[in-house]
Amino acid sequence: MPWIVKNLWLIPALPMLAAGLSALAPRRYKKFSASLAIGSMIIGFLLSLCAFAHAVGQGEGGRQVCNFNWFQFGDQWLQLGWVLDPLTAVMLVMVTFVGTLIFVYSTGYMAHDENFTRFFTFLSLFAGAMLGVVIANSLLALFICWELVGLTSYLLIGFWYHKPSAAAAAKKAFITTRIGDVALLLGMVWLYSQSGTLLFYNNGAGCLEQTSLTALVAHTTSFGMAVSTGIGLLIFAGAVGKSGQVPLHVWLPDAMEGPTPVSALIHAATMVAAGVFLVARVYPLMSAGSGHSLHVVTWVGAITAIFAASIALAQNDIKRILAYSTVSQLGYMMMGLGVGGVAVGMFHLITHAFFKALLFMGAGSVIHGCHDEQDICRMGGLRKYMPITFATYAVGTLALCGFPLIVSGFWSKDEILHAARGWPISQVPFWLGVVGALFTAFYMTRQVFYVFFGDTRLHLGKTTASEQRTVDHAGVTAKEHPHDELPGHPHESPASMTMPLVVLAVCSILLGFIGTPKWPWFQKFLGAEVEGFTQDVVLLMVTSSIVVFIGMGLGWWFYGRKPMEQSEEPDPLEVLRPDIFSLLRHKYYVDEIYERSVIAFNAWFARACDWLDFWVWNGVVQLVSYFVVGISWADRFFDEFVVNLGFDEGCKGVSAGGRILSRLQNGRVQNYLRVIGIGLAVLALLMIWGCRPS
Amino acid sequence: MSPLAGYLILSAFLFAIGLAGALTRRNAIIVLIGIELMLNAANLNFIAFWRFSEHPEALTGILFVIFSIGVAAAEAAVGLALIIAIYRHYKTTNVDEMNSLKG
Amino acid sequence: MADSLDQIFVTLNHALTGLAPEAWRPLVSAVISIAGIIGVFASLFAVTTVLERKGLGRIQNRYGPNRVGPFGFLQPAADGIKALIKEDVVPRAADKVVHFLAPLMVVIPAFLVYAVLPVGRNMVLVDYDAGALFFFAVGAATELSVFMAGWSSRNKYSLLGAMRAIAQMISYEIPLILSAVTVFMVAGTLSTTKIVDAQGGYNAWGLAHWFVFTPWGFAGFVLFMIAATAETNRSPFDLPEGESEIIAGYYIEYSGFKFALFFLGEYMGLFAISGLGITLFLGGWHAPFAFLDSVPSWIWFFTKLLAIIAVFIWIRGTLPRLRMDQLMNFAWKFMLPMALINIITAAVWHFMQPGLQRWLVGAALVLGPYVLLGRGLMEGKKLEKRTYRYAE
Amino acid sequence: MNIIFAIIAAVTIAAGVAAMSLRNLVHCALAVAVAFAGLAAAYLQLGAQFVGFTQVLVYVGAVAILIVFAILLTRGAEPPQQSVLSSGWLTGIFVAVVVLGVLVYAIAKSSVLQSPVPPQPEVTVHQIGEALMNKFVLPLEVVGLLLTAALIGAVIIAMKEEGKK
Repeated sequence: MPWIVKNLWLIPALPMLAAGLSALAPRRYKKFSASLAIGSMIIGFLLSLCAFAHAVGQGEGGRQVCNFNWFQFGDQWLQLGWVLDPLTAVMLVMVTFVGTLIFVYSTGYMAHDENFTRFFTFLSLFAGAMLGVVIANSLLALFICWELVGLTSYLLIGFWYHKPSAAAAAKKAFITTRIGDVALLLGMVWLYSQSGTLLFYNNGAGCLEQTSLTALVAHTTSFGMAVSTGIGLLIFAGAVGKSGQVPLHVWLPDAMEGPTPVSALIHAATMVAAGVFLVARVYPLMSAGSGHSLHVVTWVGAITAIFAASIALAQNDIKRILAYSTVSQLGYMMMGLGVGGVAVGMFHLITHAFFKALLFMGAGSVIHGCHDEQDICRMGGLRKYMPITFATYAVGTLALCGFPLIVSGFWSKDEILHAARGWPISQVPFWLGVVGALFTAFYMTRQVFYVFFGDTRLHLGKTTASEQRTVDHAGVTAKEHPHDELPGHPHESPASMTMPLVVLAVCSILLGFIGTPKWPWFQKFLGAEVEGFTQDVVLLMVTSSIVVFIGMGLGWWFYGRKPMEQSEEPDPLEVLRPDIFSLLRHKYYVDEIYERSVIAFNAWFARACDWLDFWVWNGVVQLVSYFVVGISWADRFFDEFVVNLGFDEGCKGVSAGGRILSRLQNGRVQNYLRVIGIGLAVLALLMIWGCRPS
Repeated sequence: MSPLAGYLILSAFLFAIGLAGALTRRNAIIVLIGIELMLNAANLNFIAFWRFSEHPEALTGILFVIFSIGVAAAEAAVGLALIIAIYRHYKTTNVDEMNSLKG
Repeated sequence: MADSLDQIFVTLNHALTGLAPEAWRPLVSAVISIAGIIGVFASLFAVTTVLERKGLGRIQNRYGPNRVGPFGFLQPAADGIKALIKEDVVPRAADKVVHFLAPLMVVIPAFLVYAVLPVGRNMVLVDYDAGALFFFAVGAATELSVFMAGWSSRNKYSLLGAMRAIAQMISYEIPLILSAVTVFMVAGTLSTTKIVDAQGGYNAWGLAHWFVFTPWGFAGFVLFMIAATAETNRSPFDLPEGESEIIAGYYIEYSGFKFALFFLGEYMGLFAISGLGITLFLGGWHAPFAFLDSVPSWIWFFTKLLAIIAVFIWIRGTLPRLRMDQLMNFAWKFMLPMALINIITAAVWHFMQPGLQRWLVGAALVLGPYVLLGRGLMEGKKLEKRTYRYAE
Repeated sequence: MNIIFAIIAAVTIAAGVAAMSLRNLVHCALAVAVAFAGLAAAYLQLGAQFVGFTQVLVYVGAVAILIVFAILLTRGAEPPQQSVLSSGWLTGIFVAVVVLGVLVYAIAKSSVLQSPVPPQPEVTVHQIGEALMNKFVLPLEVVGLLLTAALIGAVIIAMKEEGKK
């Protein structure tokens, strides 16, 4: 077995070790923990490159596994292991590379936070867990790392836990993803009970290999559904939770309460992609047999793509727009997996990781430069103050919009749309995707014009709400930027923050060319069949280019022609259609729907019961009581003079009996114990009597 | 009398002594001690049956007792913590006076 | 020749046992061994007291005992006679029975634990399969006797001293056992003789395979000896006695021979735990170098024991007493995490191939946490040279 | 039935009775420590060395100390003025005697006593470790979890409540 395959575990182990060491370090060891974390990531990146080179050398579909026994229970061994195949190799390189850049960026962004070491501890732990997810060759190992990833996500979203909104967002993220994880756990248990192994690949005996897949497809459950479909759907539910697909997407926008590098690393580039990766990993299981679970994946992805893109149209928080954009792009990836297979979805995952990390870090740079202002209405004109950020952000925007030919986003998105076009089941996902692309181009253009063009609106009009927020954040802001004495002028960020931006921007452009229809190296590497450069493809490219140009043109028409002067000005879209805009601004009221439906139902039910109790039953009781009172008045005369004596005596007897009985319930523990003791004696006697030889 | 019977009788006596203490004493700590004695009597039974079983190599009796000791340690810790908490509130460890849960 | 010298006590025991009738032989053999152990270690106690007093005296720039016998070496005899003929005072309020039993209960476990210490080749009283566990179990019983002494005296200082002692012993028992666990893991046994066997043999340079010559073993040994110092209430962990605060701790109200018994018990505990440290980490009765292998095994054991005792005396003369909070912080914030990490280190060491790589990883796993935890312990404390101001 | 067992049984039962009947709580705690030690001796007699030593380590070394601390913290070290017995102790004695009677009757009637006495089993710590790490690894994990929970729970229950005096 080659050296790199044998030692693949080092890649996740190094960041985890770094996390353990910086957890022990005292708080002021900032340089120590940062260099530990970055060093481990760089070594991890180099190792990943080795692994990647090895995987390339193996050729397409080459796969090497290394399994070992973990522990025995009963007479079965639980096995864990890791796998090196093209999927793993690609993900490893992406995660370590983007991770390294974001770690570097964080040293600048978090420089003044007093919990710097804790931040890097969590980041390293996250990186280790994520890499563990990537290399896992067992659903169990994947699940363990998956939960660790969820835990670190919780810790990092709630990193500024003294902010109530951050604490709430952290809890929301944790609980929402937990819903999906329960399904994933169920799927895992089911898979284990059906196939007897959780290893993905084990020289023909793994659960993703032909023997067990055939068995899984052959079994059907009560609804006439193949077992493989059921398991696939349960696993997909886990991916839905982690990747923020409808209807479990609600946590992702709130997760933007965390520090921006966290948003870039976890909630854009890597963790949320873990769901997509999971589906890609179990793709053989999903596609086995009828492939019904893939249809579900497609539909959920397509709906998420358009749904989140439309919400993003009306948001004003710079990170929130990007968050919804992430949700929408994740939808595209899922759709790509559903309609076109692993290569299509993964290509978009990789390109998206680069340009979305770029956008988030650019947004972080903007926020940093504007002294923790996140509302795009109160920015404007930053082009002049932050040239590097602007240039890189523009590249990221073009990539996300899918600007034709030069940027990576165009190629990967086009791939998905092309696959959707050829999907035999339905054309609706394709059209949803096209409209989603239009929306994407529009909202990104809107954001760029708001933030970078026109004149600066920073600190011009402060509403009470924003003052409120400043007060809320006062504790954080003051600690974070003690050096900013004059908060009037936006400024460019330090080199440690801009350098990663430049690197990512270059990657966002170049990366697309490894997977063009003309030279589909990436797709071949992941083992997909490639059609080549047909007329269809050209037609589709032209169509999608036109769509992107329409979207960007509309964006310019609304926002670029006449830049906003005052931050209180209504959005042009709001002037046009206030009803729809408000619907979108409030995210289709999903949070409110959950509030109104699940939570409100409980409250309503309680109130209904209360009402029923008060009016119906109470009324009945009252009626009866009046009736009884009437009778009793009549009776009284009879009683007092006729049966008085005997009745009184009877009552006394009953009450005395009650008093005796209530003595059993005198709250003294020993009395209860005594009764238990007698019970024990009786039970033992019964058993002896029952077991005697007859 | 076979050796097994001796151990079983010893265990039964310890159990009864613990039970009697738990049922008659006023102080909650002694009640807890009585319960510990009862637990130990049960452990003795496990070991005795393991020793005189036909397949002692299965080790089940020993392992059960090891787990039982672990559980008993946890029980003692939590039980005594409860007694201390109760003492702090009611200034008593008398089980006769701890009857605010009566019906 | 060397072999017969090595086994001289075993042969002697066999010869003496041979005189007894057949049925009594196991009993006689045991009695002879017990008598030997008690005799040797009790006289070691006598020697150690005088050595300690002389050593401390030298450290403190004075003479120490030098009147009774040559160089004052008969001082323990004089002390013993004094203790025996002194009046035995029992406070009127004391709980007489418990007060009487406590010193016995201190001494008995202290002697019992010697049963599993291999003091030389084939020289162990009982070779339990769970010998080390026996040691810790019986050692834990001393805590109760300390409480008996402190509580039965009906003296607030003695009760405080007992409580301090118990709190300290419980806190340090955890790192003590955890640091020993590394040895049990690597040797794969709880039997003291097998642990010593596992450290037999020499490497290419003639150095013995003692566990202390590994990163985890070194860390474990240091942790073990620190915890042992605390377990035996030696300075700098002698707070339970703390004469400046609580007079003499749990044995204030003891006098005469009972006091001497406490003294005896304390030193017996010290020897026993040092002996366990030797067994676990310093190769038991094995010689350190291959060319010294012909020296009898029991000489090695007692040489190591005396060396450790010398270190104890040195430490007692050098370090000031800790404060209670420092003591507890040290136990829970440094010793416990270190011992836990050391277990991981031992596991990593065990599963790695021999070679330089193993040494590097092991050393990193020991030194990294040591530096970080040590820095963490000093966090927020100004540790500068103390400045003294005198009345002028 | 040999003399060693008779001594162990007598000491254990006497210590048990003392633990349940002495007036002074500290004496009770010390007596119960003796009873625990007697049980450990019984385990050794039965060839369960590891369990015997564990019994001493856990019960004499830890639980007895814990009990003693609890007694001192609840000011139970002085013998009480009034009766040590709770109300209705006669029923308690009666129940205990009934349980004892039933148990002894059950033991006397039992058929397992007729089976032959097998030789002393040899069990090493190594075997116990193997079993704990392989066959019984799940219970071991559960007990570990339970102990952690009990640790935290005990600390929280016994902790002084903040703000209250």
